[in-house]
Amino acid sequence: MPAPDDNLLDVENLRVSFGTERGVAKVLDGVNLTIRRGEIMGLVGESGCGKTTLARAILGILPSNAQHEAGSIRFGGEDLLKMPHHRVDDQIRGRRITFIPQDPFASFNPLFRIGSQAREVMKWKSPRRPENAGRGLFGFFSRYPRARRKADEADAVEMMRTVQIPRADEAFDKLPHEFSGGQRQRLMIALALMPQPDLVIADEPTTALDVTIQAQILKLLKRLVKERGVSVLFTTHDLGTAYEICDRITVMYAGQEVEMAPVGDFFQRPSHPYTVRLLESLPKPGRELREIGGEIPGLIDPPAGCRFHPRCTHATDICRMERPATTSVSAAHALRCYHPVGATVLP
Amino acid sequence: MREAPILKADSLSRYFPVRNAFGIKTGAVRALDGVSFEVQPGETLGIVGESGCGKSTLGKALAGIHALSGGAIAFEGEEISRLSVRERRAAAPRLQYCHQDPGNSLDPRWTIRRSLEEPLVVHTRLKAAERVTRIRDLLRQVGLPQTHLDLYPHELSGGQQRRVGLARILALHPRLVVLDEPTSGLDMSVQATVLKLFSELREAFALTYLFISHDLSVVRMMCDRVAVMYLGRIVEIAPTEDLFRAPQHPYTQSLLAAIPDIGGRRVTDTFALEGEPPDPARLPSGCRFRTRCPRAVAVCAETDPALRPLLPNHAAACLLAG
Amino acid sequence: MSTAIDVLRKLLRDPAAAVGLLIILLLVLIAIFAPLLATHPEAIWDMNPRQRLLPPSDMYVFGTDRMGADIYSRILFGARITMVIASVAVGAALLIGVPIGLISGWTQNWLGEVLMRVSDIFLAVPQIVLAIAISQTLGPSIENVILALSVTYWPWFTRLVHAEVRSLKNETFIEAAIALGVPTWRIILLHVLPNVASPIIVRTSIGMGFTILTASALGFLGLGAPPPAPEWGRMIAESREFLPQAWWYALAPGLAIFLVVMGFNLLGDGLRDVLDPRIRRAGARR
Amino acid sequence: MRILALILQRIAWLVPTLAGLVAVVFFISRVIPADPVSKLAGETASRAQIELLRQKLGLDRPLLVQLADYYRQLLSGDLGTSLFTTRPVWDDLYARLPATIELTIVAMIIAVVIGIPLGVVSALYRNTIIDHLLRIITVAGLAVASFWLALVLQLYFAMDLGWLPLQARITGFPPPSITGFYIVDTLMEGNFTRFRNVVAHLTLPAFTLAFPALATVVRFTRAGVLETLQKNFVVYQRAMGIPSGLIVWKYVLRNSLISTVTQIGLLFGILLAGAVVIETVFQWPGIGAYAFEAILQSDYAAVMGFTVYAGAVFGIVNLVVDIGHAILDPRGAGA
Repeated sequence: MPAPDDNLLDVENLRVSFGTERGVAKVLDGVNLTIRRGEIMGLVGESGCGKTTLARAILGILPSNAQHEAGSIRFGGEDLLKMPHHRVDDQIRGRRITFIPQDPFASFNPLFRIGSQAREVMKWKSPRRPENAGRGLFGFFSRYPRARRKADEADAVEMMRTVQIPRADEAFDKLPHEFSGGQRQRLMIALALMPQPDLVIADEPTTALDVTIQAQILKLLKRLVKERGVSVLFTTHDLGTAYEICDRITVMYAGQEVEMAPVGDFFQRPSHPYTVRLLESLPKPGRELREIGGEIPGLIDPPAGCRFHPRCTHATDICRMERPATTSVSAAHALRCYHPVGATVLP
Repeated sequence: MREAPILKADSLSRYFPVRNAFGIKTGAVRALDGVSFEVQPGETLGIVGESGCGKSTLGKALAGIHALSGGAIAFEGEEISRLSVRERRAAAPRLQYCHQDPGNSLDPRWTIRRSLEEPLVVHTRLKAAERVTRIRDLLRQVGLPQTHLDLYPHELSGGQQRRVGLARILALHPRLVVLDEPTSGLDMSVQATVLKLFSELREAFALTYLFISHDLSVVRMMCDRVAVMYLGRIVEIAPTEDLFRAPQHPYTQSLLAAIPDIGGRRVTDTFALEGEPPDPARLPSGCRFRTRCPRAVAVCAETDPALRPLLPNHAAACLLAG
Repeated sequence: MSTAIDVLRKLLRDPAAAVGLLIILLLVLIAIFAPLLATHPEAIWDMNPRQRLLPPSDMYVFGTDRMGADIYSRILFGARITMVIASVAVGAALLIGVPIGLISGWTQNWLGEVLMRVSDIFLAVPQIVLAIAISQTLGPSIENVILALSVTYWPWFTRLVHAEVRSLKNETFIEAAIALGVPTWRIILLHVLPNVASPIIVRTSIGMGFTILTASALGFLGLGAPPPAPEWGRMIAESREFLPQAWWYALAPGLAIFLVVMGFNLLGDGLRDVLDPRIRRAGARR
Repeated sequence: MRILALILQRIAWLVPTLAGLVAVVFFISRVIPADPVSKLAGETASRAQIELLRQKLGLDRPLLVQLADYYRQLLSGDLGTSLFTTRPVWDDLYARLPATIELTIVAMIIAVVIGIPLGVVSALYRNTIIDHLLRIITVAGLAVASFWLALVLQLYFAMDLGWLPLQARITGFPPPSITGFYIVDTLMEGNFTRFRNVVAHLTLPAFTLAFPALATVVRFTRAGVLETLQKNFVVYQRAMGIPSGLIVWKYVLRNSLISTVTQIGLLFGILLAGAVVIETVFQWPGIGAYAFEAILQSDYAAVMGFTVYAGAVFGIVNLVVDIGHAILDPRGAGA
């Protein structure tokens, strides 16, 4: 059934913790996130802020020591956390929500040819696959009708051409290590788009690449998803990359989302003290570098209230006690701060 | 009037043999291929380039970790690339190398005190008490409390380990420090802290830096001059402002065009460079960049361009530039 | 940095490792105090034809053997032989293998290559085959068993240390020490050796167990300590002609070998978990 | 091409390694003992008899000459003559080879076919009861002396229960010799009574021999699977919703098998070592039992022949392992 509004994905008050040797790490602390149909949402934050955990929670592939404590992940109107596992496996993951990994070098199995890895994805996830197709024992002994396979393969070659793999028809017979990092990331984009998904989760897809390759890949990804109207959740720690590709940006700090704004607003009128300081720490000619000071807190015993308060020059008692609710700077610009910088908060 | 250079690299090269399945040499990867430059006392020279361009090999060759296949390195007027290991050691205190994360340069089984003492034990005749005084000074200068002396590296945070690693490098009061990708993999806020620390230490210890990085915005912030490398060669070298204002080599131009410019035009709309660097074992004839160069003409496939001065202090290796 | 006490505390937290440690401690105590603990210390060398092949009883807990000796007492004295053989053989293998491994791992020239090739020769056949060949030509005695075992076991240490040193050489802190101009001998002795100590310790523990198994097999084949000596492997060999009637004859020595080897293996596994440098280094970075 | 280069390389190393092995055993046996000849001649031999024997064996010449002679002998395929059977050592070994190969291969199959799935299960259910149970079994497998295990199994299954034969390869006449492997020969002959008899005889020795190897396979597979499960490509396939059974048993397993396969050479060493004692216990007419007899008889040429032979077999097995590795891992050694 279609969603009532134009939000494709609606994460609400998501709490996830990890059991570790030293204690329980509260990795996501009531996170909210929305993605509209056809938009690229940037999820920006430094390492350990929880952006990868959030991405994996949406995909439903958190490690076994992770625990959902509260919240919902509504996708197309349905809560993925309440959906039966086999339905998520069969109809959502890899089919309507696909994935582009951070490290294209390590994300292909080095021992299998590109063709067999691509065929595996299409066998289970191509749009031609009937919804009620079974999976057989452990996934073995499941039929892949010849006609569908041929059609899927033709699509795959076409998609590899689209992502500009040189000699796309030969790519199937090659091993992953025969491709450069940039080409492997192009292949990953092709694999992510082949099932014709509604949402692609791209987890730092350009971090491992050189600048010129990064520019090529960002350009390609942006063009393809815009042409197809696919939504993207794009996590990155690099504000420059976020500026390049995103329509809206959500900033996370230590497991909490702190600010969400359209890309123009975000860079022109940052309002959360953390966002402001983050932008100031970018090297820019003619400006003195400003450090944030202090270090990112541990998540096993995080600061109460707003987790940024120990490093925040604006912090007051209320910040140390209770996490601020979501307020709006403007219609599209949301914020979770008691003391926003240079802006009047609308109720 | 220019002073004598503190470091003079003259056609440095390092080749790795490529062998086939039978172990027979079929070619060579030229990780460094005739790289020459000078570093003036007190300046910071940036070396930028993408992965595989040879910048890291260059750093390790200067530090004596890798041997060279050819070329000469003169440090403070003294030839050091052909010295025996033992002789080379004499130069080590004045020419230091800093790994990507200097925190990792600490032996995990040694206390901070012992790690900091080691360079002094090896290179100086200081007495135990004098060594302790020197170590305490160093810790203060990198902004760490004295109480950390008897801890082990894993008991410190990553940032603190980094500071200890720097203190160890500075213990012998070097004149030149090779910084190898010092900000790679760091978060933005940490990067700002680290860059600031480097600037402060440069003032405090009157250091000369060779700053190797893939990040052009960081290089722009930190360096007086910049050398751009592509496939084992320097393709352009110029004062930072000149290079960023008027890059001469098409590769430098593409590199600059690939950096996101927040608030400006989007690279995803403007970026034009196609293709990827060729296999370093099978370089194209003539100019190495011609296979990707938007301006390449027939002559580029025939002549291998040398680095030639175009403007004062500004040289580029392109037949069409200038 | 984990001190010895730290390691011990972590070991005791792992039940399997704690059991292993306990078994080995017991073995050492038994080996030392065998004459005091044995019920018939005098009877292990003598013949008592009238008490031949008695089943276990209050008097002879594990029964008696073909000479009429108390098997329980012989097992206790056998612990001495086992401990001496294993610790001297492994100790000698350590002394030969570790320095060769350090040198061949560090120097990547012809010397290192030759040293590795020599150790490869010793690894070209299973240890027991070479040990059989050696001890057969030398004749059965404890000394010859020790010689055969140490001559065949050192390459395992060499190979281990060689591989560890090679990977350690790429570690940043070793590279940094080179760049800092630290003399090579200092790097090898003060940085490399302490950092390969953990895998050596683990290998030593597992090697003790392995060596005890091989030594007992040699004993079983008649190549160990000569007859009157209460060597466990030989006791099992002797029992064969009295099976199935004297079922107890083989039981106790077999169980003794099993328990001791298991002790060393459990301890080795536990040590690996506690000392593994990869786990520790990854932990240190966070 | 790559595999051919690999084979040539390995063979190029095998020859000097074997030569070195021979030299090691040769020198140890000729230099360390006070007087090998008087040992050979026996305690009652007179001085003149000893000297005569010494000359006859060529032991009065310089050591290096003797070694060179021995090499020359080996090159012409002559391992010497057994003092005990008075037949050429090579013929003895050749006649007994099929028995050992049959036993070892069956043991290897048991170890691999049971060990790999158990290792995967142990890794998948890490730190559960199943894993702990398997850990106990594998630790026991590596700690038990195989000759003792053999005796215990004989005592119980053969003597006490009488389910399986105590020893030997077959009761009654052997099948017509076609391949020398009784399992194959009885099947080719179509004699199922004899086939069952052969299998019954194989069961105890093969299981005894397989047990420590099985433990090793389980441990290596477990470690390999655990390591592979951490890899990014597993995360990727999970994120793309590939059925998890397929990820584990098709993709993860192949990656983990690469390290397991390299250990098969080691396994073979365990099996070959085990064969010496196990063949003795089960009266199995293979080369292990032959070596044991040779030891008892101080049959120098036979022991030496067995050593060289074991080295060669071990080298060939490692060659096969390398080829298998190259096939499993298409990236090539350099990648």
